[in-house]
Amino acid sequence: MVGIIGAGSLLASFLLTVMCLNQVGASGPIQSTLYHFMSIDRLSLDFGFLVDQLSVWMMMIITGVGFLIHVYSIGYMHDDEGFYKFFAYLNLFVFSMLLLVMGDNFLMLFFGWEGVGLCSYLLIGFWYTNRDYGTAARKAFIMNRVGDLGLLLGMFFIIKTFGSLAYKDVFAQLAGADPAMVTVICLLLFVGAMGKSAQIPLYTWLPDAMAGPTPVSALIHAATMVTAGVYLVTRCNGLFSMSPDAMHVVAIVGLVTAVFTAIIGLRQNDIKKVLAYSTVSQLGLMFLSLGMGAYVSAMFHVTTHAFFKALLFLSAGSVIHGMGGEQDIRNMGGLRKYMPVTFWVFLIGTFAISGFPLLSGFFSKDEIFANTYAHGGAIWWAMASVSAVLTAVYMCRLLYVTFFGEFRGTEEQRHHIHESPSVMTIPLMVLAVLSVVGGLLNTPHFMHLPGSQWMAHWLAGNGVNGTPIVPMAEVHLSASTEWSLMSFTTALALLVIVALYFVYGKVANLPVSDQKQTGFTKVVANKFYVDELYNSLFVKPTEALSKFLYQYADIQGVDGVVNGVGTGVSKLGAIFRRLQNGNIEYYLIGMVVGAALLFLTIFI
Amino acid sequence: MFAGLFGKRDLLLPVTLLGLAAALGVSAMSLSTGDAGWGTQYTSMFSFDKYAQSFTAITLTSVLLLAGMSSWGFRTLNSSLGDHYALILFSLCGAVCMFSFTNLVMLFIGIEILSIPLYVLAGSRRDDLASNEAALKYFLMGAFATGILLFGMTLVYGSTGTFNTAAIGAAVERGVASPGMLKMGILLLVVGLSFKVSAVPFHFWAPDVYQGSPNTVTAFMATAVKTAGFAAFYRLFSTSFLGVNEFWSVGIAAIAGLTMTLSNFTAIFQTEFKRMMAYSSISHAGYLMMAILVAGQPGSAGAILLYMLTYSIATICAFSAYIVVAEPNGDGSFAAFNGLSKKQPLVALVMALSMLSLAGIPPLAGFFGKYFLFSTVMQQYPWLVVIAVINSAVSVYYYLKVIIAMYFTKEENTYEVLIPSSIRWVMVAGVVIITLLTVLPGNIFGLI
Amino acid sequence: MLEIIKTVPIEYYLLYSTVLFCIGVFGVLTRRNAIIVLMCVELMLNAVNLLLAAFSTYLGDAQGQIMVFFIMVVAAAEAAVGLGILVMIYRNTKSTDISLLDRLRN
Amino acid sequence: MSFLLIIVPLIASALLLLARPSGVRQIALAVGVVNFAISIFAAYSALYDGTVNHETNIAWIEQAGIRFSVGMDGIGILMILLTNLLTPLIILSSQSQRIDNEPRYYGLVLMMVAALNGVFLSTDGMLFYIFYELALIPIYFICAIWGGENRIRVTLKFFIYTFVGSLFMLVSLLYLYLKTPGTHSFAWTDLVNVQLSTVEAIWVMLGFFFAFAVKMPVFPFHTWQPDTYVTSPTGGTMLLSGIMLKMGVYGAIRWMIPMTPEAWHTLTPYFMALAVTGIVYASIIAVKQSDFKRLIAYSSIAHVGLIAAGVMAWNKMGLQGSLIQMLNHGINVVGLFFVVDLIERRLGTRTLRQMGGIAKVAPRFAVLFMIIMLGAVAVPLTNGFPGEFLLLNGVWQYNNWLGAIAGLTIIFGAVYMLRAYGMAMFGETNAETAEFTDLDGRETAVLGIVAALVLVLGFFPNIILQLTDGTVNRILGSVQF
Repeated sequence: MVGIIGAGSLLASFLLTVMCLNQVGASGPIQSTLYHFMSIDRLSLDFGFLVDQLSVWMMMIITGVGFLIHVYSIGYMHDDEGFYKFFAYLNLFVFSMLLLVMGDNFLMLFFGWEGVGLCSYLLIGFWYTNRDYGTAARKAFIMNRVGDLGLLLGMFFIIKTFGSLAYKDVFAQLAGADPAMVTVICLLLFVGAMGKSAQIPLYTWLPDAMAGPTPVSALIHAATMVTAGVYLVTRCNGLFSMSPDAMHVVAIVGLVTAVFTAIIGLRQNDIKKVLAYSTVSQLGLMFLSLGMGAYVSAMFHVTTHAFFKALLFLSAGSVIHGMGGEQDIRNMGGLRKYMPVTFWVFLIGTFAISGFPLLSGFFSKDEIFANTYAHGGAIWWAMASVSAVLTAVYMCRLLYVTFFGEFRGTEEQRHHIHESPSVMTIPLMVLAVLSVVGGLLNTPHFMHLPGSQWMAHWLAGNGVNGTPIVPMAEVHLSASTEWSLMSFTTALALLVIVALYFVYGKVANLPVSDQKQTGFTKVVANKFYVDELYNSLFVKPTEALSKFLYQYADIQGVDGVVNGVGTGVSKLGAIFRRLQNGNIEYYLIGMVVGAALLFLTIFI
Repeated sequence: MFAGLFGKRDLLLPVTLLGLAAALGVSAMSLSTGDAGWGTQYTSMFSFDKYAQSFTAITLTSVLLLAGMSSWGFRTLNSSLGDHYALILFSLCGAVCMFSFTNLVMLFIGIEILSIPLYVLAGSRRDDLASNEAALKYFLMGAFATGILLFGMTLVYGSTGTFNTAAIGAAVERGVASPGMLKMGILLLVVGLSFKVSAVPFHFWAPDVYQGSPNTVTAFMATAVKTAGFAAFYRLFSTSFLGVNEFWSVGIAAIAGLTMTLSNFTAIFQTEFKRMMAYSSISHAGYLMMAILVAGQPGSAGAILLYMLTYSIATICAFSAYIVVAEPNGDGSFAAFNGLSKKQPLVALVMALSMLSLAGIPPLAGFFGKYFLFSTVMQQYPWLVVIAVINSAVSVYYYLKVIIAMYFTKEENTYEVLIPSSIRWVMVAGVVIITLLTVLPGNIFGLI
Repeated sequence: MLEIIKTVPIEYYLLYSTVLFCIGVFGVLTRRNAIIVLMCVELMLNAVNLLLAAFSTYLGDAQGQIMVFFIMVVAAAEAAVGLGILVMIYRNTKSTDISLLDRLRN
Repeated sequence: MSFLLIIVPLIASALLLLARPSGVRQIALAVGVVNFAISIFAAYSALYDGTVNHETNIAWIEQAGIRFSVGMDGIGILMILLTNLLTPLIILSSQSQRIDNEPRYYGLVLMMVAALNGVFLSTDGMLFYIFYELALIPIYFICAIWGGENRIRVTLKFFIYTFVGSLFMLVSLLYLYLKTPGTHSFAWTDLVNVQLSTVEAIWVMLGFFFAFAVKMPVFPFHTWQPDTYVTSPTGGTMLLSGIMLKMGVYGAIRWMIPMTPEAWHTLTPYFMALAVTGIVYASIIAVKQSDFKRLIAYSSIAHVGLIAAGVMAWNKMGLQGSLIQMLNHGINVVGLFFVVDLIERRLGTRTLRQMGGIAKVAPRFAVLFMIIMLGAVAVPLTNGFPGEFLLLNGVWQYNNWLGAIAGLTIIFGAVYMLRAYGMAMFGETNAETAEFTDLDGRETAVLGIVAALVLVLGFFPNIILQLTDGTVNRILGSVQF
C-alpha cells in the first residue's frame, strides 16, 4: 500500500510532466506564482514556478527515472521495517528536486537545493542504528553546506548586482552587468555546484553516501540530485558565458575530477563505491563540457547518465539483494548464471557508459569530446579521453569480476543467491532500453541519424525573456575531424572491453594485483588518502580547537577575567576590612588623619 | 513621655504611638496646607519650613514603625521601659531641631539632644559587654567629634560674626575678611557632620556601635539619626556655604567616593547580618554625600528626602525581620536565615523586598531613591555617579546573600521563627509603604 | 575691661585656643585611660569656649557668649552620661583602659 | 490593550504568590492563553505603517519626566506575539513535571511575563529600564530556587553581571535625559531627538551596548550564559533563551542605535567584529560539547551573535532578519530545551555519549525533534531560514568578508546540531535508552505546536515580515547618521 502510494504519486507527476512537456512544446514556458514568499523593499521573492524547456527536461528525468526507482524500491525495501518512512523520504526528495528545477528564481532553487541535501542526509542515514552511516550522512550534509554557503553568497552578489533573484530579471539585465562581478557570482555559484555535484575538492561525501539503500544511490546520488550542479550552471549559462575565467575554472575542476576519481575507481572493491567514483568522474566530464561552453552536451550527458547509471546502481542493488547484502566484488563472481536478467542489464549499462558504439553513452560522450577538442584543443581532448578509457577499464573490471569467473563467496551465500523479483527487474529492463536508445535524443548532425541535434534545438527554444534558454554550441569542426575523433575514442573503448575480458573475465580467480595491494595501487585503493587528509586538515583541528576554546579560552580566559573581577573586589574588601580593627585609638587617629587630609584641600 | 513614672507599663506604647501619630498628623497637615507653622515666631532659631516639615514627617513615620517594633524589641526590659521610650523621643526632639534650625546654636543643641540619649541607649544592655563597648566607643568618639564641630562653628562665627545661617550665607557670598579661618571652620564642620552621618574616614564608630547596640536602637540609629544628620548637613551647607562651594565640594566628593567604595567592599566580607547592615548604612551615607555636593540645585533636597524615606523604611523592615529571626535564637549570622522562606514566607518576603529595595533594584522604592539622587548629581559629577553605580552593583552581592539564605539554601536550621502580631503590623505597614513609594515616588520627591 | 582685652590681638587668642585644642586632641589620641580622654575632650571644649568668648568680645556680639553657656551646659550633661557609661564598664571589666575594648571589630 | 498585557499577568502573579490558591496550573495556563489572545487581537486590530498602536499614556513620576506610556508599533507587536506565544508553551511544558511550590513558580513566571511585556511595550526610557530590571528578579528566583547543581553561585553571577550591565544603560539613559530640552522627558521621541557630539555618543552607546551585550549575550560577555542555562530549570532556561535574551536585541534596535546614531560609524566595526567572532567562537565550542544543554546554550550564543550582527549592520535586510529571527529563534530554542528536558527526565542524563538509539524506541519524538532541529539548522522552508538568509545578507551588505565569515554559521550549525541529533537519536539503544518511552499527550502538544510553527513560519515568513516592515522603514528613516 505504502509502495503504491509512493510510486503512484510519482507516476502521476510523470504524466503531468508529460502534459507540461506538450504544453511547453506547443506554447512556450509556463509561469505561475503560488504565493508571495517574502519581500524586503524592492527585493520581492515569490514562491513561483517556471516550467520551460530546460526545467521540463529535468522534470522528465526526475519523475521518469524516479518512478522506475520507486517501483524497484517496492521490491528492494520490502522487508525493511522503515518501509513507510523510506517512501516518505523518497517522495520528499522528489518534491525538493522538482522545486529545485521548477523554481523561477534562485531562492526557490536554493530551497530545493537544501531540500535535496536534507533528504540525502535522511536517506544516507536511513539505517540509523549504524553509527557509521549516520556519520556518512552528516558528512554529506555538511560538505553540501559548504557548497551551499557559496551558493548563498553568490545569491547575495546577484541581489546586489541585479536587484532581484528571479531568473527573468537577472538574465534580462546581463548586458549591463559588471564583468568582474559576474565572475565573482559565477565562481560562487560554482562552489555551490561543486558541493552538490561532488567535484574536487568537495567530492568525498559521495562515495560515503553509498551507505544509504541502493535505490537512494541510484536516484539521488547518480541520476538526479548530483546533477543539480550541472543544471545550475546550464540555467545560468548566460552568466557563465560572460566570464571566460569562471568557465576556465569550471573546465579545469571538471577535468581534474574526471581523471582523478576515475583513477580511484580502478581499485575499489565495493560494487557501489566503484559506481560512486564513476559517478563523480562522469560528473567531472559534464563540468568539463560546461566549461567548454557545451551546455547542451552536458545536459545530454546528464540525461543518458541518468539512464545508465540508474540502471547500473539498480542492478548492483539487485546483486546485493540477491547476495543477501554482500557488496564486496571479491566475494562475488560468476553471477551470470544465477542472475541472468541482472547480468544482461548490467552488461548494457557497462557498455553504455564505456562508450560502446550507438549506445546512449557513446553519443553523449562523443559530443563532449568533440566540444572539448573544438574549444580546448588537443591536450584537453586527450586528457578527457584518458578519463573515458579509465571509465571503460573500471567498469569492465566490475562487470567481469562480478559476473564472470567462479563464485568466490561463502556456501551460505551461494544458496541464498537468487534472481530478483519482477517488480525489480522490470524497471531494470525499462532502463536498459532507455540506456540503449537514449542517445537518439541528440545524435550528432554529421551522422545524419534520426533525432539529429533534437535536444539542442529543444533547449534552444525561447525562454521567458524571449531569448534562447540554452544557445546552441557552435562547433566548427569538419565532419571528417569529428569522425576521426569519434573513431579513435570508440576504438580505445572497444579495445579496453576486449582486453579486460582476458584479464578478469576469463580467469577463475582474481589477479594477484587485485588481492594484494602495494605501492601506488595501495594509495589508489585508499583513495589517495584524501579522507585522511581532510580529516587531519579540517575535522581534527576543529575538534581540537573546540576543546581548546572551551577549556582555555572560555572557561579560563574570558570567564577567568570575569571571575577575576569578582575575586579582585573581594581581595580589596579583605584589605579594607583590616582598617576596622576594633581599637578606639586607631579609630580616633584615623579620624584625625582623615581630617588632616581634608585640610589639604585648602591648598588646592 | 513621662508615663513611665506612673508605672503604667501597658500604656506606654499606646501613648507613644498616639503622640507620634498626632505629631505626624500635624506635620502632614501643615505640609498639605502649606502653612509655615509656628516656626515664624522663632525665626532666629527655628524655621519650621517645608523642608523641616517633610523631614519631620518622614522621620516620624520611621519612628512610628520603630515604636511598633519596639513593643517586642524591648519586651525584656522592665523598669527602664519608660526611660527607653523617653530617650528615643528626646532624641527625636533633637532630630527635629536639626531639621529646622536657622542658627548654629540650635544645630549644636539639636545634635547634642539627639546624641546624648543615644549614648545611653547604645549601652542600655548593662550586662552585655558588647553593648558597653558600643556605648563607650560611641560616646568617646562622639564627644571628640562634637569638639571638632564646635571648633568649626567658632571659626565660622569668628569669620562671619554671626551664628544665623542665613546671615552666614550672606556674609560668605560677600566675602569675609579672613577666608582662611572660614575655610578651616567649614572643613571642621564637614568633619563633625561627617562623623554624625558616618562617612569615611569618620565612620569607624558605626559598624562597632551598630553591632553592639540593642537591635531596636541600631535600627533607630540607622534610620532616624542618619536622616537627621543628613538633613542638618544639607540644610547648613545649602543655606550657609554655597558661596564657596567649589572649595568644599572637592573634599565632599572625595569623602563620598571613599565612603561608598570602602563600605561596600568591606560589607562583602561580613557574616553577621547586623554588621552588614552597618556597612550598608555607611554606603548609603556615601551615596547621600553626593547630594550635599549639589546642595542648592533644584531637586537635591527632594532627592535626599525620598532617599532617606525609602532607605529608612527598608532598613526598619529588614530589622524587624531580623529581630524575629535572630533574637530568640541568639544567632545573627546569615545562616540563621536559611530556609526561612519555607518557615515564614511573610518574613522572608519582607526581608527580600527590603534587601532588593536597599540594593536599588527596580522597580522597588529604593531604586527611585537612587534614581532621583543620581539624576540630580549626574549633570555636575558624572564620574561620581559612575562610581556610585559600580558600587551599587557591588552592594547587590551582599544584599543577595540574605535572599540566597532564605530562598535558595537547601540545608535548614532548626530555629523556630514566630511573628508577634506587633511585628507583623510593622511589616505589613512597611510593605505597604514600600509599595506606595514604588508606585508613586514622585509625590515624596515633590514635597519640598 | 573691653579695652584691656582688646589690647591683645585676636590672633593671639586664636593661636592660643588652637594650641589648647590641639593639646586636647593630642591627649585624646595618646591616652588610654578613658577618664583622661574625657578630660582631654573637655579641654577641647574649653578651648572652643575661650575662643568664642574672645570672638564675641571683638565682634561686640553677645551670641558667642550665649553659645559658651550652651556649651558648658551640654558639656556637663555629656560628662555625666560619659561617666555613667564608664562606671558601667568599670563594673563589668574592672578597667578603664580604652584599648582593651576591641571585641567589636572587622 | 497594551496595559492589559502587563497588568493581567501581574495581578495573576500577585494572586498566585500571596493567596496561593488551588488550581494553580490551570490559572497560570489560562492567563497565558488569555494574554496570547489579547496579543493576537491587538496585532489584528493594529496598523502597520510604523505608528504606535493601543497607546496608554499616564502621568507617573512627573518630577522625573517619567510617564507610564506603553504602546506597540510593528516591532512591539512582534515581540509581544513572541512573548505571549511562548508563555503558554513554557507553562504547558513546565506542567509535564512535578515542581515544588507551584504557586510560587507560576507566580514568578507570570511576573516575568508581565515584565517582558512591559519591556517590549514601553515607549518611555525609564519605564523600559524599570521593566528591564524587573524581569531580572523573577528569573533569578526561578533559576536559583529550582535550579540544579551550583545554582547559587551561577545565578548570583548571572544576576550581578546583568545587573551591572544594565546599570551602565541607566547612566546612559540619564545622560540622554538630561540633554533633552526644556523640562526633561524620557519619552522615546524626545530622547531620539537629542543631538550628541560624537564623543558623547560613543560613551552613551557603550553604556547601552554593555547592558545589551551582556543580556544577549555577545562574545566576550557571554560566560554567564552557558552555566546559567545548564543550571536553570527548563522553564527558566526557556524564558531566558526564548524571550529574555531578545530584550537585549530589542533594546539595541529600539534604543541603542536610534539614540546614538552619531557613534554608529565609529563603534559598529568593533561591535560587528565581536558579534561575528562570537558566531564562530561559540559554534566551534559547540562542536565538541558533550552536555546537550550546554551545546544548545553555545549554539544560542552563535545564533544571537548573528542576530546582533544583523542589527548592528543597520540596514533593512539585517533588521528585518533580526526581527524575524528573534521570533523563530525563540520558538526553536524553546523546542530544543524542551527536548533536552524530556530526555533528561527519562534518562537522568544530559550527556550525549550516554544516549543513542532513541529514534528506534520513540519515533514520534524523533520526527518532532528532527523538525525542530532542522529549524535550528535553518534548512529552507523551516522557520530558521528566512531569518538567517536576511541576516547574512544584512551583514554581507555591511561588509562582504564579515558576511562570509558569519556565513560559516550555516556550516557549523549543521555540524553541531546534526552531531547532537545523531548521538542522541541514532545508533543502537543502550540499557537506558531502550526504556525510553515515547511522548505523552501534553509533551506531544508542546512539541507538536513548536514543530507546526517551525513549518508554518518556514513556508510563510512574509506574515511576520509584514508586521515589522512599516516600523523598520520608519526607524531607519528617522535615524540619520
